[in-house]
Amino acid sequence: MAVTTQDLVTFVTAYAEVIAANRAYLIDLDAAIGDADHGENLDRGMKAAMAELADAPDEVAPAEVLRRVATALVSKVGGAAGPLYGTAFLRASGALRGKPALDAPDVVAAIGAGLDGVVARGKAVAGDKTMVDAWEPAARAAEQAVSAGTPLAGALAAAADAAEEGMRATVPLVARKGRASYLGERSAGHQDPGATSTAMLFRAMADVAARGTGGGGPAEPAGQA
Amino acid sequence: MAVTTQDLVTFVTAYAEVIAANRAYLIDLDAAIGDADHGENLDRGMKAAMAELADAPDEVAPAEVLRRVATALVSKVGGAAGPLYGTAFLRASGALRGKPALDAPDVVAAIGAGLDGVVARGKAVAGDKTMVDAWEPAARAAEQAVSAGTPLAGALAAAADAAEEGMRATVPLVARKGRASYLGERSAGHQDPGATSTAMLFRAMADVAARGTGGGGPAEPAGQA
Amino acid sequence: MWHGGAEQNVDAMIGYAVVPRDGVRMKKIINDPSTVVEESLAGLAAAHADLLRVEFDPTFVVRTDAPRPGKVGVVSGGGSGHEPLHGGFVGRGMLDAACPGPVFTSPTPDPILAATRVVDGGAGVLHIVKNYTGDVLNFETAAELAAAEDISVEAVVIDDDVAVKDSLYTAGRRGVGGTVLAEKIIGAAAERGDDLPALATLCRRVNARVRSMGMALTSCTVPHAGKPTFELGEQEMEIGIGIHGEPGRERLPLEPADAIVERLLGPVVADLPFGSGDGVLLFVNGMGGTPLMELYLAYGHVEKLLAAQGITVERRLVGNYITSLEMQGMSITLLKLDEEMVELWDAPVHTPALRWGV
Amino acid sequence: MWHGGAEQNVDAMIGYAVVPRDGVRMKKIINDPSTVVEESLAGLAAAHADLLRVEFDPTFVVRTDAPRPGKVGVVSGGGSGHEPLHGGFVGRGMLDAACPGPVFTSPTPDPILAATRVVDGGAGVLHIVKNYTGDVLNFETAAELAAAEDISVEAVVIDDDVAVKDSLYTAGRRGVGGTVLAEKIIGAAAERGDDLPALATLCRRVNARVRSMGMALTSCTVPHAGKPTFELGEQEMEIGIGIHGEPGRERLPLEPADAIVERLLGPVVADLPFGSGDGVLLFVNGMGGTPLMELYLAYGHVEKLLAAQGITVERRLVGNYITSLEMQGMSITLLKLDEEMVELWDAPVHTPALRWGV
Ligand SMILES: Nc1ncnc2c1ncn2[C@@H]1O[C@H](COP(=O)(O)OP(=O)(O)O)[C@@H](O)[C@H]1O
Ligand SMILES: Nc1ncnc2c1ncn2[C@@H]1O[C@H](COP(=O)(O)OP(=O)(O)O)[C@@H](O)[C@H]1O
Ligand SMILES: [Mg+2]
Ligand SMILES: [Mg+2]
Ligand SMILES: [Mg+2]
Ligand SMILES: [Mg+2]
Repeated sequence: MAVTTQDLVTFVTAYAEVIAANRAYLIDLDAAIGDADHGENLDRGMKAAMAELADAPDEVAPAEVLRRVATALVSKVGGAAGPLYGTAFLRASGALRGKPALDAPDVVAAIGAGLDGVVARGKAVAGDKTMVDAWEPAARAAEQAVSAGTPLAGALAAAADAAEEGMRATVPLVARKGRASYLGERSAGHQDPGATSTAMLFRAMADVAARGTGGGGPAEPAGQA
Repeated sequence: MAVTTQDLVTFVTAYAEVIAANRAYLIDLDAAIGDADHGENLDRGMKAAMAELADAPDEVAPAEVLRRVATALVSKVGGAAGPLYGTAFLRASGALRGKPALDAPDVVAAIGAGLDGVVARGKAVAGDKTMVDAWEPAARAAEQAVSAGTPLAGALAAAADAAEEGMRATVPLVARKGRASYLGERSAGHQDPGATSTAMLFRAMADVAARGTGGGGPAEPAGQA
Repeated sequence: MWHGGAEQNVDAMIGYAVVPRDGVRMKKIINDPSTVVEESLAGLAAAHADLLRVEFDPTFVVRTDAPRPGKVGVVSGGGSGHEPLHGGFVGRGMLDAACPGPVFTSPTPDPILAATRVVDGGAGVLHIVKNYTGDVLNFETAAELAAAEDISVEAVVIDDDVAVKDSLYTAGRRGVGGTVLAEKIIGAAAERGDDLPALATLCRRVNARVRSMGMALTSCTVPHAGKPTFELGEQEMEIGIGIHGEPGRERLPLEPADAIVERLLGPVVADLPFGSGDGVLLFVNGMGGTPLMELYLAYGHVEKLLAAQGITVERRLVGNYITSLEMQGMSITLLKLDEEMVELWDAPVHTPALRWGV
Repeated sequence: MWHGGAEQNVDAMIGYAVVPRDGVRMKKIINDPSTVVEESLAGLAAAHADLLRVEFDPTFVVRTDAPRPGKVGVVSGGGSGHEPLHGGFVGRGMLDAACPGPVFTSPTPDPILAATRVVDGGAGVLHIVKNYTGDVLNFETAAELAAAEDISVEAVVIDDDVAVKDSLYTAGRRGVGGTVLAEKIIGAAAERGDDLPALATLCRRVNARVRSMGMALTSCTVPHAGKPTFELGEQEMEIGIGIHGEPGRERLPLEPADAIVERLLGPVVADLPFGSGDGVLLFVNGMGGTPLMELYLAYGHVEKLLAAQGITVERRLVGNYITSLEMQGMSITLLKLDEEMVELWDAPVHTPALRWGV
């Protein structure tokens, strides 16, 4: 059950849709402890990513899909999230270089590389109330599940659950990195916007994986009203 | 029943009190069709007038009382009302020059001189939605009453009634002079602040006249709870 | 018929203007409405002691080097709350003195007379007066008093606001944005040595060629009133306002910047009228609370509209220069330039609010 | 857990940022939140074509005479909404280029790299970066890319906001008012011919000697968000805010100006610390919607407080120079001067927002 270029495009598309749908929500989260732009920035970036992919020939490699997303994010998002997500996608792309399709360990490696990119650029550790608080448990859960032989869809579902748990766990934290850190104690009691958009990333991944196997046209949403 | 210097001081004091009590009300009226300062300006001016009178020796002439009020108004009020009321008091003072006490025709002459001063400076005519709309009927009523032999207290009561009627009649008018004229048609439906403060002036005069005869300490408010 | 009455105790009223009794404060960086003008002027004087000093009894702002022998003194003034107008325009190449009254209340004759005396260098004094009944009457009285002291005074009244329908029988148009341009141009002409009649003539010429119109997104709060002068809905704006927080000619639903600009520019251009081939000074002014991001955006659209009509913007000024306290909004002023006005506009000026060439 | 979801139609979302669907407009003179930055920059370019031009793909503001051979290029940038910072400081004696991102969002590396290339006159380029994660990361990437093209770049990070408790483990302090002073002083030093290492050293020295703190009376509305970033009661203020409309360290009841000033000045003075005998540049800055009347009033009180501590105000700047859209509020910045800094502050500057000596 290999992950194809088309699967990645489907995933990126799904993520762009989630971000567009939650643009205002992410702005609101950022307004509470930041500067009210996270949803706007990511939405602009994911729309640019979709434009980059629109003219991608079918035969591009999975790494190229992620590289294009990375380029779009780096050059269109700005702020803290632009370089962080941009680096994540770039490192993930690097981890997949030369692979025509991906197996579960490849996906785990890409996720791990993405996390490493975020940490390398942002220097945040778990508990700082940043997107790392969602990335790190998600990467760990995916890796453990795949190591334990869980199929990819299940592993990504576990990763998405872990990311959402990490996201919720940011609420009581006092921020030590990013704009929320300027608030000091007042940052506690609010959910981190970056951790939220990261949880959305993993949920989009899991949803696409759950919908079906690689290849073919746009996946049909499964189990929806 | 001559009007003495002390009566004039009592009248000025009463007017200062009315203005202080209605400061916010006059500001509100001016906010609607002007710049929200009429109450503040007159209150500042009448307080200054009271300070000018505080050290007036008992033997000053009535004309001197009004001259001091005029000086205080001219030098402390500013805006349109300062020069207009200032000129009114100055001209009234001029009309009384050399008189140790006033009879009813003197009071009528002073009121008429005051109105002439307002008109000379402001060039407004009745119906322009200004203080002239209260001054003019008041002066006319006082003059007619005194000519008809009405005692001063009654004449001033008639003047005050006429001023208040003139004041109310400004409501539907479209302003042609002063700041309210900038509003054009939108000035209709609001009572003119200057006509209101002029009506207060005549009511204060009538009240003081009604309280008693000349001479003696501060008049006791009559017929109050 | 009116609220309260003589029976209320006047003592209870004293101090009303100070901190309101219930402890309610305004969204302003001030201490006390009754001292806000003087405290602000003290700060101006402290910050710009090289250019000006402030006298307090009576209150006026004056150049440190006044009087300048042989130079006509240029004096303006009016209510406070329009900063930087007028105090921020005192200095080399602009005003010799400014007389700030209480907020939105024209000064009395005393400070105008005092300032006139101090800046008279023997060549007389020009009063630049915005057309408001209060300003005109108080400057008039001051000029009479100055004349009695043998100081030659000429007064020019600025009335550039096209929002006000003009008529022989009304108070006429207000003086607004054109005042800033007149003060700069006349200040420069005085600095180069023009005599009093020439300055008065030039100032009238500037006034004859300048037109303005303004709008508000929000009201403003006069400190001693303690609440907004008018209430404007979240989705409303006022078109045709002046600079005293007074309501305008019309209340309309909010519109995009381009539409707002067209509402203001149309009447301005039509009034003079400005036409193809004209070179103009375009002044896009904020009402005090409008950020530069918005003013430059508006500026760009005005310039485009003018270009389409063959009108060339030869000089420009963009910023909050003649304001209504913290009001959000803007005004557009056009001055039809000639060569002399361009030269005088470009001449060196060194004041707290405008500076170039020095 | 989050609102909406993938099942919503993305097409319905496109254009959300344009005029909100229910026709609700903001109290701003803008056309469309998605084009506000570009339209405003177009206006800036139109108004100041003698000083600068604006490139749009990618977006940056640059001096008309760039590159200047042999002169170090000075580049700054960051989110928009702080006008006149940074675009209004492009010109002679200050910035060679500015890179404005979307409102409150740091620019991406592309415009920073493009601006860096355009202003490099062979002597390298200094990046003046305000300390925000986004700004630092994007400037970092641009600098790496420039280095790969053999352009020497040095970056200096400004972090002068004492409201933020500093620590090794946090994002550190924000760059606020000190940035304006650094840009002026470094711009002058670059103009006189200082080389890149010298400029970087001087800029770090300025940063080491400058401290700031700010407060807000009102929130501001980010155009694409369409509503105020935070809700502040009628009788409340925020102390310790930055310049992105973010809430501050504390919410307090409104206070008189003198008390507000003391709240800001105390921590600023204590932090460096500034002390008796120091000569300082005092910068009283408005947050965008605060009128000069209030800023001068505050200035007067600050100067008095400093004098009482033996601190002399040798230079000053009063106005809205580094702002948060239309926010009402202020910040106080103190820079401990030395002779060289005074000389560089006084050096000629000609930009849209700061001009003297030219
Ligand atoms: N140093 C960091 N490491 C990891 N994530 C970070 C860091 N700084 C900020 N973030 C994340 O970025 C998010 C904010 O992104 P965004 O609002 O787009 O940028 P900005 O703060 O520049 O406005 C935060 O919610 C946080 O999750
Ligand atoms: N030309 C005029 N003639 C007579 N009264 C006038 C004239 N102009 C204005 N007024 C009166 O002055 C009042 C306003 O006074 P005030 O608010 O103190 O002055 P300002 O308009 O300068 O703020 C108006 O309500 C009107 O009655
Ligand atoms: Mg943000
Ligand atoms: Mg008034
Ligand atoms: Mg007034
Ligand atoms: Mg941001």
